[in-house]
Amino acid sequence: MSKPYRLSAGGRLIDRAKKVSFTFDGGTVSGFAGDTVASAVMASGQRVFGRSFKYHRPRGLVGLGSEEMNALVGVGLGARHEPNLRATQVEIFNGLAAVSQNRWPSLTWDVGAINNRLSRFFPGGFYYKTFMWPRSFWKHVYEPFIRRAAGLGKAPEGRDPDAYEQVHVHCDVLVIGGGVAGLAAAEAAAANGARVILADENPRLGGLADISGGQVDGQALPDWAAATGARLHAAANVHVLNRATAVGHWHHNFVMLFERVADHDPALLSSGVPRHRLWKVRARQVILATGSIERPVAFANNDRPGVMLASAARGLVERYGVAPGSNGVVFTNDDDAYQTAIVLKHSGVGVRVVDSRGRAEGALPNKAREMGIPVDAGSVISAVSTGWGGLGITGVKIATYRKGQGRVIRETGAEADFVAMSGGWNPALHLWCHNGGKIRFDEKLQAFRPGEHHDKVTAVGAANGHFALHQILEEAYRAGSRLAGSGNVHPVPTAVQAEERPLEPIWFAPATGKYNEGNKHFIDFQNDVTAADLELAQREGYESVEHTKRYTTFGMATDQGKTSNINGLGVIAEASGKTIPEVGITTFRPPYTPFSFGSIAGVLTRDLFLPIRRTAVHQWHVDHGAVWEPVGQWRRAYTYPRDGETNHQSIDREILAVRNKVGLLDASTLGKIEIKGPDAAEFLDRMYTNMFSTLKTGKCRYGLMMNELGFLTDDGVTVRLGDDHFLMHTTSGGADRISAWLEEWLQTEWTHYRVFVTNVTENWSQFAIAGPMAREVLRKLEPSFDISNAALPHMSFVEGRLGPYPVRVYRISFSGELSYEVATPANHGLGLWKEIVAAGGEFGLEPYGTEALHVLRAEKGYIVVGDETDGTTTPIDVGLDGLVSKKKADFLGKRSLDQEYLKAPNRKQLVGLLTEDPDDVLPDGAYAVRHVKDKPPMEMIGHVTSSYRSPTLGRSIAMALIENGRARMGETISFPLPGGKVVRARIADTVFYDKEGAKLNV
Amino acid sequence: MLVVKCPVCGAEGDETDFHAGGQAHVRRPATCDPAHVTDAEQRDYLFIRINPRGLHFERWRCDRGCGKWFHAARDTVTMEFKAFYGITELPPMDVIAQAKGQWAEYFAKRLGAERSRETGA
Amino acid sequence: MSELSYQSPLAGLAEPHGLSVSIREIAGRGMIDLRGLGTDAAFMAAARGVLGVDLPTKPRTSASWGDIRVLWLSVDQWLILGTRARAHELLASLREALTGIHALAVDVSDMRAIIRLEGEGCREVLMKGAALDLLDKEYMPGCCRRMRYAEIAALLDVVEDNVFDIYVFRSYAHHAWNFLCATARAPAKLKLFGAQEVPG
Amino acid sequence: MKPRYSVFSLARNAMNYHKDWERAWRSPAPKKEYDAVIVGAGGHGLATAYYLAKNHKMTNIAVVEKGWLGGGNTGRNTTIIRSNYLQDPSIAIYELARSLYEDLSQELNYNVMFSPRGVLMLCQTQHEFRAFQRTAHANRLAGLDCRMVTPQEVKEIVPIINDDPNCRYPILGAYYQPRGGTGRHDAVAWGYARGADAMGVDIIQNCEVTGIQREGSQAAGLETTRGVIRTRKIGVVTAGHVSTIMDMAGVRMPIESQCLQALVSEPIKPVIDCVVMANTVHGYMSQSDKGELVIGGGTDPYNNYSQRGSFPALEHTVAALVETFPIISRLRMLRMWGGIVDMTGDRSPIISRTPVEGLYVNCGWGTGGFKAIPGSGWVFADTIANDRPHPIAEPFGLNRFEEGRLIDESVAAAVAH
Repeated sequence: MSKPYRLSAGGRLIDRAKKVSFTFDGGTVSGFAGDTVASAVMASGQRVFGRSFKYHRPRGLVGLGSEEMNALVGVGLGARHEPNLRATQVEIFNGLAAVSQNRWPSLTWDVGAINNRLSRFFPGGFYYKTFMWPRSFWKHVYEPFIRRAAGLGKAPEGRDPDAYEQVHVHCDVLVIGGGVAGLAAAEAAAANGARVILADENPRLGGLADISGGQVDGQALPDWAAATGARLHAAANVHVLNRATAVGHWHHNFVMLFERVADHDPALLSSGVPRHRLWKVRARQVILATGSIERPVAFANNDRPGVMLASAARGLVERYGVAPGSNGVVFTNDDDAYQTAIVLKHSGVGVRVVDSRGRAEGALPNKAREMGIPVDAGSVISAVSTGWGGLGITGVKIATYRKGQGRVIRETGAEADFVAMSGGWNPALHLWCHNGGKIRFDEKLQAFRPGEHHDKVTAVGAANGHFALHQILEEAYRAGSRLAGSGNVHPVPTAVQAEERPLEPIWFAPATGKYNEGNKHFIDFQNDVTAADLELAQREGYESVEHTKRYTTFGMATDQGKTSNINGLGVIAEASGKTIPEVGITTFRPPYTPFSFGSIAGVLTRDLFLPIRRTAVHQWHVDHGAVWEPVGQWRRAYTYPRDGETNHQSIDREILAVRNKVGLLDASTLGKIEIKGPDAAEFLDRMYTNMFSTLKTGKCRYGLMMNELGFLTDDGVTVRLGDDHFLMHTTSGGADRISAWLEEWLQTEWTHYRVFVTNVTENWSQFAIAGPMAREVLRKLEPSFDISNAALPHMSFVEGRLGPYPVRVYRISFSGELSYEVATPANHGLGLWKEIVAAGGEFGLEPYGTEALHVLRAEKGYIVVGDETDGTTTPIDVGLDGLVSKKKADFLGKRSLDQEYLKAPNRKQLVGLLTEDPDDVLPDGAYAVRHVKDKPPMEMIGHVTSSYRSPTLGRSIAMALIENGRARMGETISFPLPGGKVVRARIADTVFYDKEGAKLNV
Repeated sequence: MLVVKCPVCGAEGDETDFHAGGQAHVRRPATCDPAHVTDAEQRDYLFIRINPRGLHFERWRCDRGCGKWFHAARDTVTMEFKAFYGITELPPMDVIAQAKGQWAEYFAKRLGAERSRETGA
Repeated sequence: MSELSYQSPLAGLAEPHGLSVSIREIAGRGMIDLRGLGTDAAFMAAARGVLGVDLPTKPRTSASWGDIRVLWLSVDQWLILGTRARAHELLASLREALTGIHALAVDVSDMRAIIRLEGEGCREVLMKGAALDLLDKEYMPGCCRRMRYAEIAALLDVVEDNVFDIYVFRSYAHHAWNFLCATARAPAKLKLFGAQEVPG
Repeated sequence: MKPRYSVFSLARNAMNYHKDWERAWRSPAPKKEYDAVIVGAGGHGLATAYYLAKNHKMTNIAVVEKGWLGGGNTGRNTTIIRSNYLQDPSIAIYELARSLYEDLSQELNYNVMFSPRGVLMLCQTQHEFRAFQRTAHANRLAGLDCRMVTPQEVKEIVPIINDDPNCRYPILGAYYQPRGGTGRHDAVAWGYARGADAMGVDIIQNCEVTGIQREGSQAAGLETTRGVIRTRKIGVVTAGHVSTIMDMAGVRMPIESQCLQALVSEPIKPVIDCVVMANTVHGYMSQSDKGELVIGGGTDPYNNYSQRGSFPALEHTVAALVETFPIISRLRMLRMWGGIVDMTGDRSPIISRTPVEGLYVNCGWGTGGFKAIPGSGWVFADTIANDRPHPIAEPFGLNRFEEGRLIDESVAAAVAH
């Protein structure tokens, strides 16, 4: 390391009384509270922060804040590591561990730097022209090599231990950017009574006030900013957010602010504060006071460590008391950079100015000269020289320059260990453009400025292309007042500031060779895109700026072109003979700066990722070892294995209990919808394929629902509670969907029907008591009603009590056994469930889960919508023609059933399957083929929809949708399985057990 | 993220509080004359959509509010809502006047039919 | 058979600690979902006759009479709150009064869980899960509305300035509870607007 | 014939600072008349033109484009290439496309970076597992190289996956197509453009179609911002804007244009070496050669021509992927964008003749068109050249909406493409 560069005095942001030490690439670096990694490392004398993306060139600090594209570091260890952070934004604390990136084995000695030696062979887009031979090499050789070389930092190891959260907030005026313009706009809006949010990406308000010079109402600008900031913090109707970047602007003034709450303070983090907070702001008005970003100048080797923006050099001195070097050159085409020269001179740093403009006059250049700073007007830096490995610059070449000059004839050398460059300033338009704001090119600024916007967005200050202090204040105070909805314009304070003359654009400074003959004038530093690459893209026909961007990757690095954009357009314009507006601009996309995925997920991780729905009996299932099956958001018990049992064994046990004794199922998840009104019956006739107006009160009927395409979408049992009153059951997944579906038809199509629909699914716990002993169990529960077969036959309903429990009892069955579905209000659900379990003990009652349920119903040939159907299946396909009314003129889906393809003769039809070997269980989804061949392709004729080993029958059973299946009863078909085995199965009836239904009606 | 306003209950909120329900004013032919719906009519009902770049008319539901369906007129480029109106209503006349192409044809026909029904009656 | 057993949706959960506001379950409330047309004078009169108070017709408001509280849900739907013990009787009276009127009254006392938030900063806690402008004057006592909260359907009842009842469907009760516990953690406490400290 | 791209030509050109490279394609003015004109210079349109010239020797043709070539969904998607669909017609066209992708760099002499790194479709519920199992059987018998893999294999293929059996949606297995993968989207458009241009096809950018001329029921020409172009064969391949163009010919489409968004993270060193699709939670992710994690999700539920989506649609995708790949929590989103996708009623594409003779349409690829580009171009070129549907294109005809012959892939639980 070379000598330290901390100045003996100065540094507005640092506290010299508080020493802080951290590590960079393992070495200890010390700095002061208030330093960033960038300022502290620079103070230590180190220049190189990382390596570039493609050529692995050593790179140093360029920027002042979030525009930084070179000095990227990884911060934190293990699961807390975070790559690609801008060293200019990382605030230091004791124990912070930072590492450089994209180098191996070390920052100063990097093997990848060979790419720089070979860079002549890697022009923009080179990879499209090679790596094609031999074919397999792309996947196995070239691509892995490229992928390892690319990327920047490393991903963290392990799961993120920190918390994140989001918050929604509404405001009248959102001011983005807490610089001079933002402060003024916020103050004016607040004074007019608006609810104001002021957000800034930095730790403190003020923006560039501390490096801009000037006075407001007799106060030095930084002091005015501090005082105004303090007033806003204190105001009752203002919320100030620091370290909060407005990352994007979306439709209807929706803005997201990404707040880094605790990154800068490990003590905060360990106290449990969320690391990041995402603010979702809905603003009546948005004021963009996002300021401007200085642009580099393209000169040969302008990427060498030590070459930085003039504002960055000034910021190092003013904010951190750090000298950018001992002896440097300010290279500029504008007046603003003279302030940097003046500040450097004040601090005792050697400096001279190279100004590409023919004349350097006006207040600031004159002041510089007066201070004894040499000024070379009409000159450029034509080259920089570096020490070994390009790790730092040692000198510059200065040459005279006239506008449009192609190459340099004579140049003189000067010693320098840094260059502070300024190519002018670009309004930060990103947020303006995110949601389609138009922009226009300003010839005087040689930059784009805001134009029209269809949302309520207003840009003020430098973001709107206004750089003079009095102009900024005037505009911002007026806008703040107006947008707060008041006619009272806040008084505008008086401003004093040195006047500046306009810049003259210089898109690349000439060198001795032509810029496209081996010189490297970097435009996009991080992605290593040079002026020559942009010119090549033009020449090869990638003329649209979007083509150029994509072909060369210009503007696609992690800074998203913040500093490179206009320079690149300038080069393209010159190369193609167009103007910059003709070249156009690439679209700015959110986010303004990258923000964490963790903050986007917020608290919705782990258990909260997606809601889990629980029935009233959930905890009982847990306590009894249930294995879960997610059904929609519900968790249902799949089976209840006992000690030592496999799932298979427990499922078989549960099935046999239902067949031979009695079982108990938690069916609470089934949808339950009350439907009432004079037109309820007619309405149901429209909704269902079958007739419901003929159903008698107290009776149940199984119904099928189709969508308008004619495909099955739901099924269930509906009971008629009264003349105009029904209770509909839906599938577990269907409750909300069907309830909304019924409402939709009532509200939008049959608006004259007088029907009310209320979804009462959640009010009821519902349990199936199924099996030959079900009535005995029910009897033991002290029913208040007659449960004999005569009084409560299959498909009937009764309301009453079981002991103290109010219940609705439906005698319906999905297992083919004697079965009662007992519903009780959900807060009594657990109690009743336990009573049933206790009452059933002597009858051998076993709770059973969804898998047993599925086997039981498959043995009976009952379909499950979603298993036997897949969204392209009609009721006729599954053999339920009988439930499709011929009498009703219209019901949902009826007309579609009449379409050619839906009534085609060769459709797949639901059949039963019995494998030749009863021990062969066909895999779910297995396909049958017309002819078995040695190898694919084979023509498929249908697939298995459900397949189980039936413990009841002691053999496998399956259902399948088979082409023209019902006509092929008795035929044997073949299922070629993976590995060559072919299972043969005979087409049979879908009902495998108790075909007569004798067990139902007992 | 859009801000939607329900014309039934006046609730205003993020699009996530609402449910977007596709194109407005699609006629279900089977409701009127189930016996005489052609395949082409059924296709138009189920699949053919007016899909303008610009002013569009669509259905929304106040999903986390009053639960009612309603209509909206929205520009599909700027996303600006021009009107919210009832589920059985036509858009305000000044918005109809801004409709272009297939929508303009639709409203002209619809208004014409209503006018002739009125004069006929 | 033993006594009628009752388990509220969040029964048995441990008392949360380390939160910036108090949260607890309100159990034992009776609820009736009433549907009818707000434009039907007979319906409105019948409801008033039973409840002793007009069904509120102004969207997103509630009305109270004695131990009865009525929340507006839609132009044709209300949620009537009372004691659980009285719910049955109330429902019977309603059904009787509504005979011959197009309406639907259902006992939904077991359909929802109610979580009460109390204390300074409740609004900010809720704003971490709801996109409503809860700082607006609309959300004063007497306001109630359905909303999307914690990614699920919920119902908000502003009971007092710093007292909010959140109704969620029963099966989501644990999710809502856990979401509240996660967002109401004391270190994550937010105070929006008003005097702030100036960073050093 | 253009000079070939190779490592040798690259080295030769390096000697002269790359000043001798020729244009990849010309920038011709439109001629008065062509044998056929393709509207839309996206991947599908350019591939159609390429195969019209290459397979059918129709070289007096043009591609007209209102903006810059490849600027629509071709340059905005997440570049997933796979063919493991459920329905036979889908398998046929996507597998044709995938197999053409294998040799496309060599065919076009342009490196499209087809990377058969494998596509892994996670099974996170029993229902999804069964659905993929069905697809696996269908694909195997159709001759595709695909298989189900166990949770252990999933972990081996993607070590960063959350394999906690107690997480919200534990991984029950996955459906794996080892020869699926990704490609470089822009390069596909550029490669086809260069190849077509070399055979004489005029690619005319910044040329917007404003009208379609007819002579009776026969297409006769195009009105454009650069004048009238006579032609009796018009192929419309304009994705999200297809309704607008077809309306000019009086053909109404079963299409809605919606916004599909995607995003990338900042670049990092390689962490994931295949494409992972998690349909239950609506997200998919891969890593580009540059190092960016490429993430996509679902569409906004309303029509949108702004190329800007709504944030909630992405938010859920990101939350799902943070849950699936916990290490990404501390990585950052670099850029997000939207494309205008054209959704049909059954979410399958349309490759079809139309009621107007000589007017052909290729659209409706919705969220999954990139993977189909070579196959789509191949069969559409054949359909145009011979004025009858190519057998693979036939099921995708417009008439299916009238006959009810829908091709619905969503039934196989594959929501996203």
